[in-house]
Amino acid sequence: MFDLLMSFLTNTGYFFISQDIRYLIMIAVGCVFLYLGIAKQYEPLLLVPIAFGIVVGNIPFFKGFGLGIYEDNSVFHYLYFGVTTGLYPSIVFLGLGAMTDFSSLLAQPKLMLLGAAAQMGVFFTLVGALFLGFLPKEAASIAIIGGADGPTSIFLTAKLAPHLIGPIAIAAYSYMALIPVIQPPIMRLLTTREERLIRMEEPREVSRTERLIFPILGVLLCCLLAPTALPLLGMLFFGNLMKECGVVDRLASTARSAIIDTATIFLGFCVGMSTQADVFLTPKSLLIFALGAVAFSLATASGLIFGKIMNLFLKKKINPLLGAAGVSAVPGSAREVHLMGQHEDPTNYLLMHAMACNSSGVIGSAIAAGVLWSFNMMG
Amino acid sequence: MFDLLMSFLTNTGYFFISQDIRYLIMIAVGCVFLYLGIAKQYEPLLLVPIAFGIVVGNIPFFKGFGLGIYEDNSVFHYLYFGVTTGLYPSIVFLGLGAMTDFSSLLAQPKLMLLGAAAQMGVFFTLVGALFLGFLPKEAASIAIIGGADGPTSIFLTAKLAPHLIGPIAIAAYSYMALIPVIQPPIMRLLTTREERLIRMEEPREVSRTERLIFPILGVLLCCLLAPTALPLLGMLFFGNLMKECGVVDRLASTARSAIIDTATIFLGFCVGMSTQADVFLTPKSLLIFALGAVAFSLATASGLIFGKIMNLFLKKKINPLLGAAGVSAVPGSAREVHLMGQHEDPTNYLLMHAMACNSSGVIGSAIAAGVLWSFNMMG
Amino acid sequence: MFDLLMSFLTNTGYFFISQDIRYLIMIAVGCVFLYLGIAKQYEPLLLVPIAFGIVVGNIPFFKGFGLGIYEDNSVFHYLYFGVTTGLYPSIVFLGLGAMTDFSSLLAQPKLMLLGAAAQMGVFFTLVGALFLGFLPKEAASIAIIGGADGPTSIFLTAKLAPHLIGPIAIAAYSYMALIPVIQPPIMRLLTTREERLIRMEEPREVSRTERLIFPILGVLLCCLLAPTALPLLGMLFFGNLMKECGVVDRLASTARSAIIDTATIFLGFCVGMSTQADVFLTPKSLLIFALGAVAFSLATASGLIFGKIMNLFLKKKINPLLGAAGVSAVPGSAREVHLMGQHEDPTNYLLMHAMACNSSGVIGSAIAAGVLWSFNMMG
Amino acid sequence: MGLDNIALNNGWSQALLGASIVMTGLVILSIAISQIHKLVDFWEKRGQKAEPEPATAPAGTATTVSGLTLEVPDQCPADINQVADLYRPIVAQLGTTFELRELYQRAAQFDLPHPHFTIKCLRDAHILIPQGDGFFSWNQ
Amino acid sequence: MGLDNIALNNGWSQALLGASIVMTGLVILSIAISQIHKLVDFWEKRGQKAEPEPATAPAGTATTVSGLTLEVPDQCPADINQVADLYRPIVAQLGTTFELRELYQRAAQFDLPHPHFTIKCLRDAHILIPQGDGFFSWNQ
Amino acid sequence: MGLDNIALNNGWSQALLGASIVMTGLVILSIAISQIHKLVDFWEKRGQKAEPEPATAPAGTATTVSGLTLEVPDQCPADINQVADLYRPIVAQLGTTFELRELYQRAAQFDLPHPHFTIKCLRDAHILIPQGDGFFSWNQ
Ligand code: NA
Ligand code: NA
Ligand code: NA
Repeated sequence: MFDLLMSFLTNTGYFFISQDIRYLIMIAVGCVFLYLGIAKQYEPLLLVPIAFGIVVGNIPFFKGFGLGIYEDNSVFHYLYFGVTTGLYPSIVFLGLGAMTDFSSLLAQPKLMLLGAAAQMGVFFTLVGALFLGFLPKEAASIAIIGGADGPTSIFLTAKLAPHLIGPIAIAAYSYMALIPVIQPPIMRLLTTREERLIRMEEPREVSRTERLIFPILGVLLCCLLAPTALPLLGMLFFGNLMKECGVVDRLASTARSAIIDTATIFLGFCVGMSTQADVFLTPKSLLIFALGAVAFSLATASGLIFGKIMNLFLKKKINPLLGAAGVSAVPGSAREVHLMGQHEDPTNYLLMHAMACNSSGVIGSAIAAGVLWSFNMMG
Repeated sequence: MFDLLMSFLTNTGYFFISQDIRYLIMIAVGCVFLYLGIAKQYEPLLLVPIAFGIVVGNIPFFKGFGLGIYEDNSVFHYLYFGVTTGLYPSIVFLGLGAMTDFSSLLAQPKLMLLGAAAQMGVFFTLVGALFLGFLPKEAASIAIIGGADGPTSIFLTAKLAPHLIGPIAIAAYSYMALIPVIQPPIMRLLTTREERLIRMEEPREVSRTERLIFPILGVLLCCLLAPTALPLLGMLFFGNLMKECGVVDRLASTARSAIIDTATIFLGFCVGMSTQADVFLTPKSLLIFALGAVAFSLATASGLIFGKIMNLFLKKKINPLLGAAGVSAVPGSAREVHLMGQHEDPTNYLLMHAMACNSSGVIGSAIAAGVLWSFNMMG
Repeated sequence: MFDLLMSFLTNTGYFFISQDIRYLIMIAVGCVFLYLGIAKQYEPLLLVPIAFGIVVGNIPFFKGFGLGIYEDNSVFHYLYFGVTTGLYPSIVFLGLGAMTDFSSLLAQPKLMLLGAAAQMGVFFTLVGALFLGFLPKEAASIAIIGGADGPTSIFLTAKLAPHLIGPIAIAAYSYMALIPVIQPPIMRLLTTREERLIRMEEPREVSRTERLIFPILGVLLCCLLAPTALPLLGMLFFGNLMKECGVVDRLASTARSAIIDTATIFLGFCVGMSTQADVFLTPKSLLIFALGAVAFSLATASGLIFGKIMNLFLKKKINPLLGAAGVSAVPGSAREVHLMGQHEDPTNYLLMHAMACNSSGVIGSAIAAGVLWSFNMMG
Repeated sequence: MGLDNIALNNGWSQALLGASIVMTGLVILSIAISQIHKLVDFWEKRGQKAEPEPATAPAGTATTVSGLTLEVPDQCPADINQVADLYRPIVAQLGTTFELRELYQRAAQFDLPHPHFTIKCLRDAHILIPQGDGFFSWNQ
Repeated sequence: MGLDNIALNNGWSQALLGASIVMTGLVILSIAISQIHKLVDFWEKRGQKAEPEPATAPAGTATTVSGLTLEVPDQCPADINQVADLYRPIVAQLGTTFELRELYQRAAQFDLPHPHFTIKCLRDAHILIPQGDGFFSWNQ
Repeated sequence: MGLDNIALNNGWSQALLGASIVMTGLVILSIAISQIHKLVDFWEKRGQKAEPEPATAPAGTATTVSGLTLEVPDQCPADINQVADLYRPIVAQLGTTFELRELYQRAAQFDLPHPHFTIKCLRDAHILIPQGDGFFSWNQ
C-alpha cells in the first residue's frame, strides 16, 4: 500500500514539477497566451487552441506510459501526426481558399507585388540565421516566420527541421497575434503622413469568369515555377475554385466550416502541446524568437519600402501602408493598415485593398516556402 | 463452373451461419438493441450505431479476404483504429466539453463530491473482478464500467486490455441505456420519501470569468494529480474553454457538431462490429456483463449513500437522489433523478442540480481511469 | 549562384514539361473536365474535384522530394491513403445512405429487378476484358465500370488492381458525367414511342416501419449472400437506418453533410491527382476507356431490354425507360429517364420511379463488386 | 488473349454465375420487401391487441417513464402546463429571448420526450411567444 | 558562425535567388491576371458570335438538355408552370408545409437546373406561398 | 481466484488508494472552484482601481486599438455612424439584401470588434433594415 502510494505520488505532475520548474514556466506562458487571446482578442482562433495546448502539454508525466505528444502510440501523437506530415497546414489552406475572395486582388493586380515584396524579409532573415550559426535547414525554417503565415511555417519546418516545429510555430503565431503591437510603429516610422493619407480608387467589378480562371491560372503559374509549393497552393486554389465555380457550393461550404475548423483546432492544440518544456525551453528557442521578431519586422518594412519605391514609377500613387499588409497574417495586418489609414483620415477605406495584399502575401510566402524547401533538398 | 459455384456458396454468410449459430444469436441481440434504441428511445445516439454495428459485424465471412474489423488492411480495421488507439473517445470528450455547461456545478461545488462518491463503485468492482480471477488489467477495465461513461471505458480498455473492448464497451453502453430500468429501484430502496422531497436552492448566477477559469483550473488540478487522465480531461476542458471563451465560437460549434458526431458514429459502429460472435460470445463476456451490472449498481448506491452521509454534516440538506446522478451516464441519470423527484413532488426541479453531479461524474471517472491506468503501468 | 540557379531551373515544372509533353496533355484534359463540370454542369460534385486534381497532379516535379501522390510521406500520399484502402468509398456510401429515400423502391419492389438487370453489363464487359487479354483481376475492375458507380468502382479496383485506380476511376466518373450524351441515343434505339409513353402508377404511401426495417433486412439479405459487399452495403444501410430511425437525426445530418462532403472532396481530388501523366498515359488506359464506354452502354441496354422482357409477363406494364436508370449513376440517369419521358409526354412523371431503379442499381453494383472480389480471391 | 484467355480464367463461369448471384440477391430482397408490408400490418394488429394488457417487466418504472416518453404524440397533451414545467428550467437558462433551435437542442440534450412536437404544442398554447426574426420568449 | 557560415551554405545566393524567384512568380501571375480581363472579353465576344450556330457534337441530346439546364437565368422562365411541374413530385414528398432549404436540397439532389433561381421564381409566381417562420406551402 | 488473487495483485491497496485519489482530486477541485468566486471579485475590484491609470506597454498603439476592440460593450456606442462606416465596405460586397449571418461572417473574418453586439446596435439604429425572411438591407 505504501509502495503503491509512493509510486503514485512520484508519478504525479506535482512531483515532476517540483523536479523541473520549467514546466511551470511554460504553463504560465500558456496562461498569458490565453489572456491575450481571450481578453485582448489577439487572433483568438489561433491563440486559444495553442495556449490551451501549451498548458496541457506542460503537465508533466512519466515518460513511457504512452501519454505525451512525442511518445509513440499516444492519442496526442496520432493527432500530432497531422502536424509533422504537413496534413493540417494543407487542409487549412483548402479551407482558406474556400473562404478567400480574390476579387479585389484581381481588380488591382499590381498590389500583388506588395505581397511579393514582403517576402524579402524571409530572405534577409535566412542570411541572419546562417550568420548566427544555424544549420541551413534550420535557418530556412526560421526565415519563413517572416512570411507571417502559420500553416506555411509549420509545413516548411515539418519538412526541413521537424525538431523545431514547436518554437517556430509558436513564434510565427505569437507575432501574428502581436501584429497590433509590432506593425504600427514600423508603419509610422517608414511612411509620411502624406503617404498615409493617399486614397485608393474603388476597385473595378470583377466578373465571375475572371474569378473562376484565377485559381487555375494561379496554380499553374505558381507551381510550374515552384512545384514544391503544391501541397499548399494546390489546396488553396482548389478551395478557391470550389468557392467560385458556384456548382459545388455544398463542398465549398463544408471546406470553409467543418474541415478548416477541425484542422485549426487540432493544428493549434498540437502545436501548443509540442512546447513540452524539456524539449522547448532551450537557448535555441529564445534565439528563434528573437530572429522571428526580426523576420517579421523586416517583412513589414520590405513591404512598406517597396510600396514607396513603386510610387516612384506609378502615375496613380498607391498608399504605401498597404505594403505592411503584404506579409499576409490574414486578416490582422489588413486590419492594422485599415485602422492606421482611418486614424489619419476616417473617410479613407483601405480594407479591401489591404485584403488584396494580404492574400497575395499568402501566395508569396507559400512560394517562398517551396523555394526554400527545394534549395535545401537540392543542396 | 460447379467448382466456382460451390466455392462461392461456401463463402456466403448463410453457409458460415449454418456452421456456427452464434452469429445468428448476435444478430438477434443487435436487433433487440435496435428495438431498444429506436422504439424505446433508450440513449439512441449510442445504441443505434452500436446495434447496427452488431448486426453488420456478425454477418460472417471468410477470414483472409481483409474484410473484418480484426483483419489488417480492411476498411473496418482502419475505422476501428480510432477505437483501439483511444482517438475516438478523446475526440468525443472534446465535443462533450464544447457542449457541457458547468454553470450549475460552479454554483454548487459541493455537488462535485457526489460525482466522486459514485466512483467508489468502480473500486468495489475492481476487488470483485480480482476475486473472480480476472487479471489485474482486465479487472481494472471491467471496474471502469461502474464509471458509467462509454468513452472512458473504451479508452481505458484500449490501453489495458484491448482484447476486451467489445464486451466492456457493450456492457458500459447497455447499462447506460438501461438506466431507466436499473437506477429507479436502487433510488427508491436507498432513500426515504422525505429525502426525495428535499428541494434544492436555485443555484446562484455564475459569471463568465468563473466559467472561463474553470477549464484551466480543472485541467491543472485534475491532471497534475493524475496525468494519465490527460487524453480525456485535456480534451474535455479544451472543448469547454472553446465554448466559454466566446471568441472562437466557430471552432466550438464545429466541435460540438461535426466533430463529435463523426466520432460518435464511428465509435459506436466499430464497437458494435467488434462483437463478432467468434471472439465475443465467451464465458468471460458473460462474466463481464454480470460484473458490469454490479459495478453500475454499486456506483449508483455509492452516490446515494454518500449523499445521505453528506446530509449528516450539512446544515442546508441536499437531496440524496442527486447522488445517483454522480455516476455520469450523461444525461440519462440526471433525467432519472429529475423524474423521480417530480414523481414525489411535481414542483421539485432537480434537473440542473443533477446535471452538475452528472458532469462531475464524468470528471471523476476520467480521473479513476487515469489512476487505474497508472496503477497497472507502474505495477 | 549559377549552380543553384541551374539546379532550380531544372527542377521547375516548366523544365519537366519541356522534357515530357504528356503532362501538358493531361493538364489540358483537366481543363476540359473543368469546363464540362462548371459550364455544362455535368455532375459537378464529381467532375470539379477530379478535374482540378488532374491539373494539380500533372504539374510535374522532381521525384524524390516527397511531393507526389505516389511518393511515401507526401501530404498527397496520406490523402490518397483513403482511396487505396477503400475508406473514402465506404464513407461516401455512409453519407449516401443517409440521404437516400428508398420509399419509392419499397412501394414498387419489382423495380428492383431493373437495378439487377443493368449489372449484366458488368459481366458482359468482364468477358470482353478477358478477351482483350487483361488479367482476371484487371478485367473485373474494368467490368465494374458498367456498374456506373464511382465509389464502388474505386473500392473494387483498390482491392484487386490498385495500379489501375486512376484510369478506372476517371473512366467511371467520365461516363457518369456524360450520361446526358451516352444514354439518350440508346434509350431511343431500344424503345418504341409507345413504350416511352407508358405511365407509371403513383406509388403507394410507405410507412415509417417499412422504411426502418428495410436497411436491416437489406444488409442481412445482401451481405449474407455476398459478404464481400459489406464495406459498401454495411455503410450504405447504416446511413439509411440513421436517416429513417428518426432518433439520431443529428448523426444522420452530419453524415449527409460534413462527412460525405469531406470524403467527396478528397476522393475526387486524389483520384484526379492519380492521373499523373507518366503512370496514366499508357495504351492500357485507352483500352480501359474504350471498355468503360462499352460497359456503360451494355449496362444501359441490359436495363432497357430487361424492362421490355418484364413487360411480357406483367399485366400492369412498366415503362422500359426505367431500365436505363438501373445503372445507378445517381441521380443523372434517373434525370435522363425523366427528361426522355417528359419529352414524349410532358405530363408523364417518371422521376420517383427512376430514382427507385437508381437506388437499386447502387445496391446491385455493390453486390456485383462483392461477387467479383470474392471470385478473384477464391480463384 | 482471345477466347482462350476467357476460358483459362473461368470467364464464362464467372459471368454467368456472377450475373445469377446479383439477380438472385435482388430478387430475394425485392420479394422480402414486398412482404414487409404484411409483416408490419400483422405486427401492428397484434400490438393493438396486446396493448391493453400492461407491459411485463419493470412495471412501476415503465409507467413512470412511459407517461413521459413513450406515448404516441397524436395530439398535444391536455396537461400542457405540466409539460411546460419540464421546460421551464431549460428556458430559464436561455435568457429572455432565444431561438427555437437552442431550445430544441437543450431539450434534446436532456432527452425530454418528443421535443419537436412538444415545442409545437407549447407554441399552440401560447406559452412560447414569437418575438420576430426567429426569436421566441416564454410567456409564464 | 558568422559570414563564413553564410558563404559556406550558399546563403547569399539562396537569398538573392530566392527573393528573385518569389518576385518573378508573382510578377508573372500579376501580369497574367491583368490579362484575364481581355481574354474573357475576347472569348465572350467570340461566344456571342458562335452561339447562333447550333453546337457541334451531340445535337439532339444537347437540345433536350439545354432547354432545361443550360439557359442563362437572366429572368424567370415564361413557362413557370412547366417548371412547377418539374418540382411537383418533389414537393409532394415534402408534405404540406416545408422549409425552402428542404426543397432546395431535394432539387439539388435531383440536379434540377438552377434551383435557387427557380425557387425564387416560384415564389414570385405565388406558387410557393410563405406560411411564416420560414415554412412554405405549394399553391397548386 | 478468490481473496488470494486480490491480495496478490494489490487489489485492496489499489481500491483504497484509488478511491482516495479520486476523492482527493475532486475535493481539491471543488474547493478551488468555490474560491474562484472570490478571486474574480478581488481581481475585478483591483481592475477597477487599476483602470484609470493608462496601460503600461505600447501605449499609443494600444489606444488606437482599444478604441475599437477593447471597450466592454455594455451599451451601443454613441458614434454609431462611425461604426457603420467600418461596416459599409463589407456591406457593399454583400449586395443590396443579405442575411445577417453573412454579415456576421464577414465582420468576423475582418475581426471587427464585437460583431454580434455591433450588428444589434446597427439594427437598433435602423441602419440595418429587416426585409423579411431573414434578409436585411443597409439604410445609408
Ligand atoms: Na506571407
Ligand atoms: Na462517471
Ligand atoms: Na449500379
